[in-house]
Amino acid sequence: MAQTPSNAQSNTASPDAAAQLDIFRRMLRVERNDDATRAQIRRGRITAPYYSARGQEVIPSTMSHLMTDEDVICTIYRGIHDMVAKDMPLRPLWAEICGRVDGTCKGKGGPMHLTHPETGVMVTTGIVGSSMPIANGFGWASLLDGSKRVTVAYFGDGASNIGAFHEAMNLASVWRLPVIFVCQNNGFAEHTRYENGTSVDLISKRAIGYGMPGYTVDGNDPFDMYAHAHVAIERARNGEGPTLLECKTFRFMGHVFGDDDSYMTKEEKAAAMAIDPLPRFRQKLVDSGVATEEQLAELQTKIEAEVQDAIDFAFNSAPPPLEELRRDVFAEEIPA
Amino acid sequence: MAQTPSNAQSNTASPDAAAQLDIFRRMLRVERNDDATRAQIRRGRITAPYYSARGQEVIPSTMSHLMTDEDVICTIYRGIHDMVAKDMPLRPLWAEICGRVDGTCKGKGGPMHLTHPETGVMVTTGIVGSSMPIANGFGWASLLDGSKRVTVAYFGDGASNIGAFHEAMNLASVWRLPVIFVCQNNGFAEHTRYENGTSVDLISKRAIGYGMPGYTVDGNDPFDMYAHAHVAIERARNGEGPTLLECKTFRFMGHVFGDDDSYMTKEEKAAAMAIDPLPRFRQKLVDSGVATEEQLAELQTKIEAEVQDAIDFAFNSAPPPLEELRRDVFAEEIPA
Amino acid sequence: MSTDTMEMLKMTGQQAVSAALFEAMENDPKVLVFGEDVADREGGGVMGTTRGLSSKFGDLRVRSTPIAEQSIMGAAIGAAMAGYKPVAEIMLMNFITVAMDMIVNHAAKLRFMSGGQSQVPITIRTLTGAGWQTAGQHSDHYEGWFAHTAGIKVVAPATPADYKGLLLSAIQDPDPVLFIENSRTMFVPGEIAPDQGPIPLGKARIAQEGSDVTLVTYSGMVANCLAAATHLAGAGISAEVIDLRTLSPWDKDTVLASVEKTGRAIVVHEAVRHFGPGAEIAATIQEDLFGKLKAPVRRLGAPYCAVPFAKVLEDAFLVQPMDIAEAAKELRARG
Amino acid sequence: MSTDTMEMLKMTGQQAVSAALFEAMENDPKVLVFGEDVADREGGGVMGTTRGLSSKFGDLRVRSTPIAEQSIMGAAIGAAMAGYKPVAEIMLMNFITVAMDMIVNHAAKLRFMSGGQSQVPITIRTLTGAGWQTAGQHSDHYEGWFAHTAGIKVVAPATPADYKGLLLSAIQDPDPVLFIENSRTMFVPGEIAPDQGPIPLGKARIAQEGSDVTLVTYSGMVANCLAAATHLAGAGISAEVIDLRTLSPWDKDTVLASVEKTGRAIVVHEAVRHFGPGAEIAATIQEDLFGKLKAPVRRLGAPYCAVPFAKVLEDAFLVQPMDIAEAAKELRARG
Ligand SMILES: Cc1ncc(C[n+]2csc(CCOP(=O)(O)OP(=O)(O)O)c2C)c(N)n1
Ligand SMILES: Cc1ncc(C[n+]2csc(CCOP(=O)(O)OP(=O)(O)O)c2C)c(N)n1
Ligand SMILES: [Mg+2]
Ligand SMILES: [Mg+2]
Repeated sequence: MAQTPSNAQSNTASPDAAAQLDIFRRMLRVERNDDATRAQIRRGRITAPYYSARGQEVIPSTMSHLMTDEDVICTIYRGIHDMVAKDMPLRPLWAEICGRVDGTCKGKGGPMHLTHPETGVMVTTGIVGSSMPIANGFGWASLLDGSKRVTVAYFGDGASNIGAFHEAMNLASVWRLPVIFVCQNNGFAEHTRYENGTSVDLISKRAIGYGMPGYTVDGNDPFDMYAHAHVAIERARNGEGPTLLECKTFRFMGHVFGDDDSYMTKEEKAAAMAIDPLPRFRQKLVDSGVATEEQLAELQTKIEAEVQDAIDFAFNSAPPPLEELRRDVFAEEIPA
Repeated sequence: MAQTPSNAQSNTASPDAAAQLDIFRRMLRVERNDDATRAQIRRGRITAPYYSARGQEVIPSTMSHLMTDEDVICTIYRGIHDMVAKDMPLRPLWAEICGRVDGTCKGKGGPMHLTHPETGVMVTTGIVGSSMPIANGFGWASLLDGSKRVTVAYFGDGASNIGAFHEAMNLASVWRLPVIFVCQNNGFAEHTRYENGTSVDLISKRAIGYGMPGYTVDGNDPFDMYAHAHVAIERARNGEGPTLLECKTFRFMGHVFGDDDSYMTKEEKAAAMAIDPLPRFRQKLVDSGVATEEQLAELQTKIEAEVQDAIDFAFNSAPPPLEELRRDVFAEEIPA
Repeated sequence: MSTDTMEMLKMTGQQAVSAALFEAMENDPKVLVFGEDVADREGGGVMGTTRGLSSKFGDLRVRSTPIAEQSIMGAAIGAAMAGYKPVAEIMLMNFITVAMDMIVNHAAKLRFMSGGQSQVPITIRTLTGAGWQTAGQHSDHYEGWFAHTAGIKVVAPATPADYKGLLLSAIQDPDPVLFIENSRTMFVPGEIAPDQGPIPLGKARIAQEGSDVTLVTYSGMVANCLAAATHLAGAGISAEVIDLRTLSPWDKDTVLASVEKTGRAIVVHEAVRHFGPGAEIAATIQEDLFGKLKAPVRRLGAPYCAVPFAKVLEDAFLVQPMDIAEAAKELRARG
Repeated sequence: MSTDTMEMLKMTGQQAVSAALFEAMENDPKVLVFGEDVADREGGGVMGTTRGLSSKFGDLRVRSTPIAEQSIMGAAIGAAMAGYKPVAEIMLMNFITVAMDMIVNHAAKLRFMSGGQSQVPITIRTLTGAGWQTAGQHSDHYEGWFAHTAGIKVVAPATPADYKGLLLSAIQDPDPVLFIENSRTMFVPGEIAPDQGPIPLGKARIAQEGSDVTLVTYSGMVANCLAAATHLAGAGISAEVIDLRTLSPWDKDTVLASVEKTGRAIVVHEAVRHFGPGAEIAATIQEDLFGKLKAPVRRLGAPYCAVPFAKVLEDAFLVQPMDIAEAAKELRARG
């Protein structure tokens, strides 16, 4: 795909075999975890709203492969794939989704506010657009620290129409911040089709208005993602400033668990699912000799065990005590 | 000037003699009124903050010349020139600035919130960026009414960096609203130089991100202004949607009355004032035979008399009664 | 046929809102409905509340918007000033935080700042309420902010009849109205007359008569107060439940008359108690009925924290019927 | 040399704020200052409050921003979570309306929602206050909104010493603090010790002792209360003036002790009275001191309207010393 607006150069870096395998590992971890989450919801064991990112695995898996452990992300309600791809441990993730005291946020944040600084998951927001201005703060801190840390802000196509997007893009550019704005363009904002809310054919064109490079990338293709993510990360790391990556993809499960998809045609959904990036990439790995069927099956078994372990851990964890309402409001506990 | 980004066509309409004279009349009315306002402030007779637009006369004078009486504007704290150019009567304007009961807002709004629906001055806001989203509502109303009414949203270069700008531009484009976004780019946002707050060399380039035509215009040249304003207004009137006009200009009096200009060099200010659009255009009118010296002197006398009459009227008007605190909060008066 | 003799319908608050929107759009061509996903192309709203409107009234009067609450409110304000009556939806109350300038600095002030020349007859519909584990950014009750803002009315119904009647009034009101839908109670069916008409803003409703203590409340907490009243009745305490319906301006007369009668008052809301809207009501009662109260005015609201995710915490966050009943017993015990 | 024996300096609140910023940046390399026009290239702030900081501490720690309050607050939050202590300036309080999401949904909640993993030690400095004829969109007091928001502290000093001492504490506080500067009083000189250090948040100051009535206030209205107290002294009424200094959390102990002593209380603020912050204080006093009050708790605040432009209206909008004195006399007359 890689439609590039006029201000962008072409990008050619390509993942080697190990990189491909690592990207696939992350994708599979995301997908297996998502599958298990939906299964638990169907069984009535999880009651929270769930925004599946099934279909969008390539984007954070490729980004995360290229990020170091110091690099951080700011993400959104539809962001569990971003966290799992960033290798956030599954036990505290599941415990959080189940509202348990061993959750990464002690059960107080839930799936929309998962946080795990150790793996660089700094903010998860439920407010459309709000990941971006906050990401700039981490970018500024990198400059102040004199560190090479890169910050990735994830957001959706619909979010590109809200004020926070604009303000964040402009500030990042004026201040040359090491931030990468990764728009996961799945073609819909809740029930609204891209073109009914967004005034430009390519979101990447908006980068022109910020004097920033912008690329439209096939977000379902790890090679195209890799090439562009590589350029963006290098740019940020070298102090050359921010980049906007518009990564085209599709969400297979609608906006929120239970969504009836009435606002899209069966055909377009079927067409999107027919090119499901996960089996496609898996096949490619086997065909190109990067991995054997056995290797991949083993990987899958390992991941499934990790997921099952996390589920068991979560459901064995206790609900948080009521005192938690008085804790973490401020650093100092609120007296009873 | 007319640097046009890639998505814009070239514009060639030109004002005839009558049009030139009318534009000049509006400019002179703006300038004489501004001069008188500053004189009254210096004499201590007006205490409100005043944001002079001296130097920016061409922009609203040309726009207003091309607007009909039905067309409306939404403007900002630095917007008295926009109103005077729109032929708002000076008596209620002055009474308002002086906080008198005969003011257009009964003395309750003051210079930052002047309103005069009869001449199409619908909103004056003191919040940077806020003229634009409201202008869209008037644009929507034109579509609903099936009318040809055009709405102009005035704002500054600094305002192009705030979220409201972005949201308004996007909505106007998606809905094809008959709104013209007129950015009066005077090179500064309070004390901040354009390039220190704005990430793109031409604000008109931002139009690309909204699938909207955008032009950078010499806002001090009535001919360049006319050509582009004409296209934008025709476009809006014909139901073809919004346009962004970036009009380059300079504010001669700093941000607010009393500003010491320490953030700019003496040279750049002198250079800008050396090409003061008012005497330049005046000279051109005479040189090209559009008007004689006598005609223009007579025009000036007439305008000065109008201004003086307004000043006298204002200072003879009473302050508003205290009951006004309970009126106009809601349609129904608040009981004492 | 008068309302009394007509057979009552069963309807949820959501259906009542939908009915009001249909009726208002039908009766007044100036009424507009817009917001994220509200048109039928987008399924008529994420909750389906506006379903059918765009098909009936056309895409120009019923419009889905981009995700851009400032521009939603701005368009509402401009269209209102141009003579329309826009009903703008902010999907959830927390999202109103990105549109505060438009509402507070503009919608609420333009009539005053223009000396009466401008009017902004908009209705802002928004949904909120804890209880669905949507956590810290999807369930807040911020009505206190708007009650404190001069120039905007705040309406928060509790019954299907009120959802319809108050929304009809809000839409026709010449000034901005914030119309708050509560997510716990809005989908619960209740009785409503088939011809339910406008119900005046600013008038409270005595949801239950009583003589020992007055529970002053609104929105989702009316249900909890009624449950508490039932419990209290069993304990020999007669509670009067006042559903304010409109928080600003609130019906001081009805509240003061009731508290003068009972001598005891508890103000109950879902919003955080600290500097919450209940404080205004408590402060007014003590001022106007000084010396006539048998006990101090109590306030119950959410604790000072964000809405928590875990169900057990969320339940503790919300004022429960037993919290109210206990407070009433305590007051009764004091005098 | 201790403070007592040191010669006091004369300084305005603005100079005190400037001094605190210099000291905080000097002592802690993690402190950052940013906002519109704050760097010296832009004149060190429109009011000059931050003048000299960028020249001394460099352009990376002291930064002018575009006009984009959401992105100002966002950058503050991110930098704070990354270990810095940003002091972000929102030029005037009305402009905070475009940054409410960042402050309310994020800064105030991130510690809680993350179960204590995140911390957001930011200070938001902002200026406001009527009296300069800047009218409806440049002089509002919205502190009530933030007092009602769990997870953010609200500080509003009234003297140069407090401007410095409280700002030093706000900057070092591990949580978000809204620091409100009042435009009528901030440029008035007053006494301050040359080595004025941090003053703890949440502790009120008895600005004047008295025995007949307690005036509870903060920010710009401290001056008006002191003027009222002087007038009242002439009329034989001894007023105690409590300057809260921190509105949230407010110093309940000091207020209750005073009102228990005087038996009468008036809460005074510049914000609109209706659903204003004074209600919380009044409601608390009546609850905790029920039966011990000689008169109802009174509240004085701005009328229910936008800040008007005309001087005569603006004067009437603001609570004046004589309004306070009259209210005190009335209370005294009641019992
Ligand atoms: C400010 C704000 N407005 C509205 C919403 C409700 N909402 C939640 S997700 C969503 C759609 C976002 O679409 P997009 O940015 O494309 O992300 P996606 O969900 O497709 O990943 C909306 C409107 C919100 N969370 N925040
Ligand atoms: C939201 C908001 N932030 C800050 C301000 C303070 N302010 C008033 S004018 C101004 C500069 C605006 O610059 P620009 O848009 O270029 O317009 P100009 O004044 O140059 O005409 C600023 C920052 C404001 N009024 N509103
Ligand atoms: Mg999307
Ligand atoms: Mg400017």
